[in-house]
Amino acid sequence: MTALTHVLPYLVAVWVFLAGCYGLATSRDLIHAVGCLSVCQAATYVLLLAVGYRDGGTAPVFSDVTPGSRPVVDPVVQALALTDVVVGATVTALLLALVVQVAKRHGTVDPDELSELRG
Amino acid sequence: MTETVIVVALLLVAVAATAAVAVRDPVRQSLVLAVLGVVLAVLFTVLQAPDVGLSQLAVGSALTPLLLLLTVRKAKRRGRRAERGRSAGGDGP
Amino acid sequence: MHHLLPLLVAVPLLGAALLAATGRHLPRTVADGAACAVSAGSAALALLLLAHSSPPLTEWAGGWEPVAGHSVGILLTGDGPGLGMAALVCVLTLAALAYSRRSLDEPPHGHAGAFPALVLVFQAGMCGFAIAGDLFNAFVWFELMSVVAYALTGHRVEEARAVQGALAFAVVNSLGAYALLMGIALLYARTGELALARIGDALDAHGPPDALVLAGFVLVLTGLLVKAAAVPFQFWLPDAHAVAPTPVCMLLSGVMVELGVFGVWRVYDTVFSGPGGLPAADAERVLTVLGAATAVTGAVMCWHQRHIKRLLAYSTIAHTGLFLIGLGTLTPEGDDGVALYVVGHAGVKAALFACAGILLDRYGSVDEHVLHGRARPLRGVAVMVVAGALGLAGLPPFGTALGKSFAEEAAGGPFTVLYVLTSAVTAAAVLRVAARVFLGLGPTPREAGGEGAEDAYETTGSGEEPESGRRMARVPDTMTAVPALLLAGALAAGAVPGFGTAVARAVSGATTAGLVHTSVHWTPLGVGLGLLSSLLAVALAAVAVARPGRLAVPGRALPLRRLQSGHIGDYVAWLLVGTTVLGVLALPAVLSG
Amino acid sequence: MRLWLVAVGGAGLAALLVAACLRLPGFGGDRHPYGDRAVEAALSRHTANTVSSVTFDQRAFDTLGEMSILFAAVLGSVVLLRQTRDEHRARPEPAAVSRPVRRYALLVLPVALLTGLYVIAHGQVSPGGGFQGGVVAATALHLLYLGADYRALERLRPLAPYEAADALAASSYLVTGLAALLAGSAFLANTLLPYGTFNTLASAGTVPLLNAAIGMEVACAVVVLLAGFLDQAVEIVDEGEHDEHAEHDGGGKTGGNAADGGDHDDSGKRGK
Repeated sequence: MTALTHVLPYLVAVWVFLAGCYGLATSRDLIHAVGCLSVCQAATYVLLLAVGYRDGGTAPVFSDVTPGSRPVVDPVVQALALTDVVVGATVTALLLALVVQVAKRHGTVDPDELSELRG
Repeated sequence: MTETVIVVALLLVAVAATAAVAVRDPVRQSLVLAVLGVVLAVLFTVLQAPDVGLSQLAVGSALTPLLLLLTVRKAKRRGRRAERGRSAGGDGP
Repeated sequence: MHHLLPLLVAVPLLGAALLAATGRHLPRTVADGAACAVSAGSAALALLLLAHSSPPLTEWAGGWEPVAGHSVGILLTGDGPGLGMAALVCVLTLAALAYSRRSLDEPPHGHAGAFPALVLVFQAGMCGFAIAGDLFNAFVWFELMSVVAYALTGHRVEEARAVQGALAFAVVNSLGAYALLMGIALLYARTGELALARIGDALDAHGPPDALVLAGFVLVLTGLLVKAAAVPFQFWLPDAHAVAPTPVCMLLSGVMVELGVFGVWRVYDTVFSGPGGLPAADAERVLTVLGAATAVTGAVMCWHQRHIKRLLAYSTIAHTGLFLIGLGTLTPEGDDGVALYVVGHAGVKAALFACAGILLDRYGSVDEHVLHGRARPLRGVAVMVVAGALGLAGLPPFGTALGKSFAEEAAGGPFTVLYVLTSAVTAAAVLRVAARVFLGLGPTPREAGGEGAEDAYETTGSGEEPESGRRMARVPDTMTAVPALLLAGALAAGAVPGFGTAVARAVSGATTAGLVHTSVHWTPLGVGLGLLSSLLAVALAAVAVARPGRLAVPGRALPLRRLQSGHIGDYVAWLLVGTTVLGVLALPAVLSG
Repeated sequence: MRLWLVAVGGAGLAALLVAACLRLPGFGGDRHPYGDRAVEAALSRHTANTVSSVTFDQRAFDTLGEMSILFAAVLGSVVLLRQTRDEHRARPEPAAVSRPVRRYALLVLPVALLTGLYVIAHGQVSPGGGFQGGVVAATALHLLYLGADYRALERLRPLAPYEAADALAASSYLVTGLAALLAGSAFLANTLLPYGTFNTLASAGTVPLLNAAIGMEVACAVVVLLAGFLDQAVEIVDEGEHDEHAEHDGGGKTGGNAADGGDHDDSGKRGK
């Protein structure tokens, strides 16, 4: 492997995270902002799985691989990411439920027009 | 070989994520997010994480965009009265 | 005994699940009563475990006891501070549930069990976080308490402000949680472990800190400090606290924010305090600088509020800053002081929020100007607000005073001045409110509204709907009994001899394995400083009430107020700046290493 | 002002993270102490899918927390999306669905549902498990919306039982954990059942039980969540909304190309 591919996955995760943050900070639409937040979340999965990868490794499932015959990638990070993917979606749903109510009560989803809580 | 696939998948993820942020219209964004979900699922599978890939495929490409679209539908319907007379904030056809 | 540790989480969760399953068919009183019973049961369990927490209890969830020093399971740590926080959480949840029985509006049809169930899940999340000994597990409970808190904050969906505040809270805290998860991933990449103590060991084995350790530290701390509402991560807090239902405010301000501080202490102490972590000087710089900025910002903003709940929210920020400074001393005395301060503060602040809730339910407003002189009949509440304010100021023998005196002695020098001033200003703001609202002192403030830039950056307290759905003709007894008991608890924390020493022993049992015993008792200097800040508070409040024009110079604090723009994009931008500030403050650790 | 802050903060964070990335062990490295121990522990408990072993056995306490987040998010969304006093329901009229669409949907529905259940059931053996299968099964149910219409979906999906089942699934996970504690072991210890034969459905002790509880929890949770949003988008109206059957954006514009076809409903389907 070249030097670049040694860090590329991490750099991609960082890029995705920062892109999501940028989108969140400059968003003109709360629904779009929630979408950006889920982009940030995706970055954490990429980082976790990249950390757990092992060259030449196979999936840590021994239904058709004899244990010990091949190296396997780290199952722990996969378990962490797997549960978080589903849970992240429900958290997104909760945020969207709040956005729905904001749209109802304020008549807009543009954060620039929400000016009640100040000072 | 595997290495090339991983690099390509990673670059696709980076591009899709950037697009998902850059697309400002929430309807189009949710479609880009669906694409991002699929690309992520592919990446996870080549990273030998089929469990996570499956999860991501179900959630990222179906559930999240669907929720976003439903929210857009509700919000736009609601907001229309307020926005009448103005150009409909960036999501006009 | 240690097998019972997971029950602190399991019991409230089971109660919540059963409540949610049957909530449709239960009358409200039964649902509320059941929730109170579950909460009281877990409080008893927490206190029982706390009594047995020396030496610290450890439990491997799932029975995965370590083999040859390594385990694949999750470690739960039942030491003094952890179980102490858990007990505080349980007691305060019980208080909030008891208070909410009469204060909240009839729940929507078919959702009688939803609110108490959510509160119980909240309790479970906070208890889980308090006893977590595993970094990812801590993240899970952290996320759980955040998610429930968003839902509870936005509970009154009819109110425009409530949903907006809840959304800001949710976005900022979610982003903080993702930063925390990134930090966990980085630390896992370096060490290959998730248990806190193991990560610490592995970092030490790797050698002096480098950029990776720094990034891990910054990201993990970002998540925790967002929760603790340290400057510049604090913007979500006033927005959320001003709009959440009162019982939720009691929990948010009383323990959830403090759990962020606790998390900082736990993570620094077990992961980053070794030679492979962050040198003490750098950690000290990070915590004290942020703490001082937080205390000053909180105090200034607190003084300039007229929305009573928002005012209390800012005073929480100010006190969080004081906690961070105390921790930043990295001495056992500082830790003991902060632990006691947190206990006292929880009682006082929850009681004050409960009183604000009574005002809202009785008069339909929490605006200092609108309520001017209107609350004269509520004598009991007036006494409690004044007592709470003096508790904030640190008047002996409140628990806050004893804790504060220890923390400020440990911090020393200019920080002592900061401690005195911050607590005096926040207390003075509350006293000012009490004088105007309950006694009708001072000139009647003119109605503000539409007068230029100053008013545009002010959140008034009018236009809030009473949480009970209608204005109450008289205040139910439970609603006054709860704050009274909380205040009595805060008083007892300082007045009961031996309580302070017991807290100190619980803390030192965790940090120094019980080797160093500090005995916590009143010192002449501590009493003097406590009296000084109380006097200062009374004087400030008196001047503010008698001569409103003299102290209310709006222009000076305006730049600070403009920052609190209510705009989610701004809050996220400040979060990014905050990570950079954290990185810069901790940078010398890497450069010198 | 905000852009400046973002620029400063973003640049600082980027510098920090990139510096950290350069210090990370190279991608694909061979050092995974926890991972190696986890694989060993999984094999010792006859769990072919190591990830399931980590999720439902070794770190089952984490999963308890994740499940609670799910539970709380659903409960919270139900509370947040409730019908408030100033709103009323508008019954959507049944609408005609073209025959190929209906056939396709009704054909795919059982297949997708079965796939979901299969994925849940084989969690301890092959990739999959409660989290993934639950989402698949719940989303499959919403094909009904595509194939028939909203009212058919509502008839097949009375919400109350799903909400109750969601809570009961959470309780059963907890009760399984408590049973181990009562049996004299630790909370959530996998000691109740025999570990069975490696690579069969009845292997891995309590893992299949917890897996099933999670599958049910996730499926019910997703159904309830989608129902809440569909209700808001289709049924609940307040004074501020007018029936805009003639307007074509939002749902209407994207109806045809939504990724999974679940949200095909557009204004044509709504009555006045």
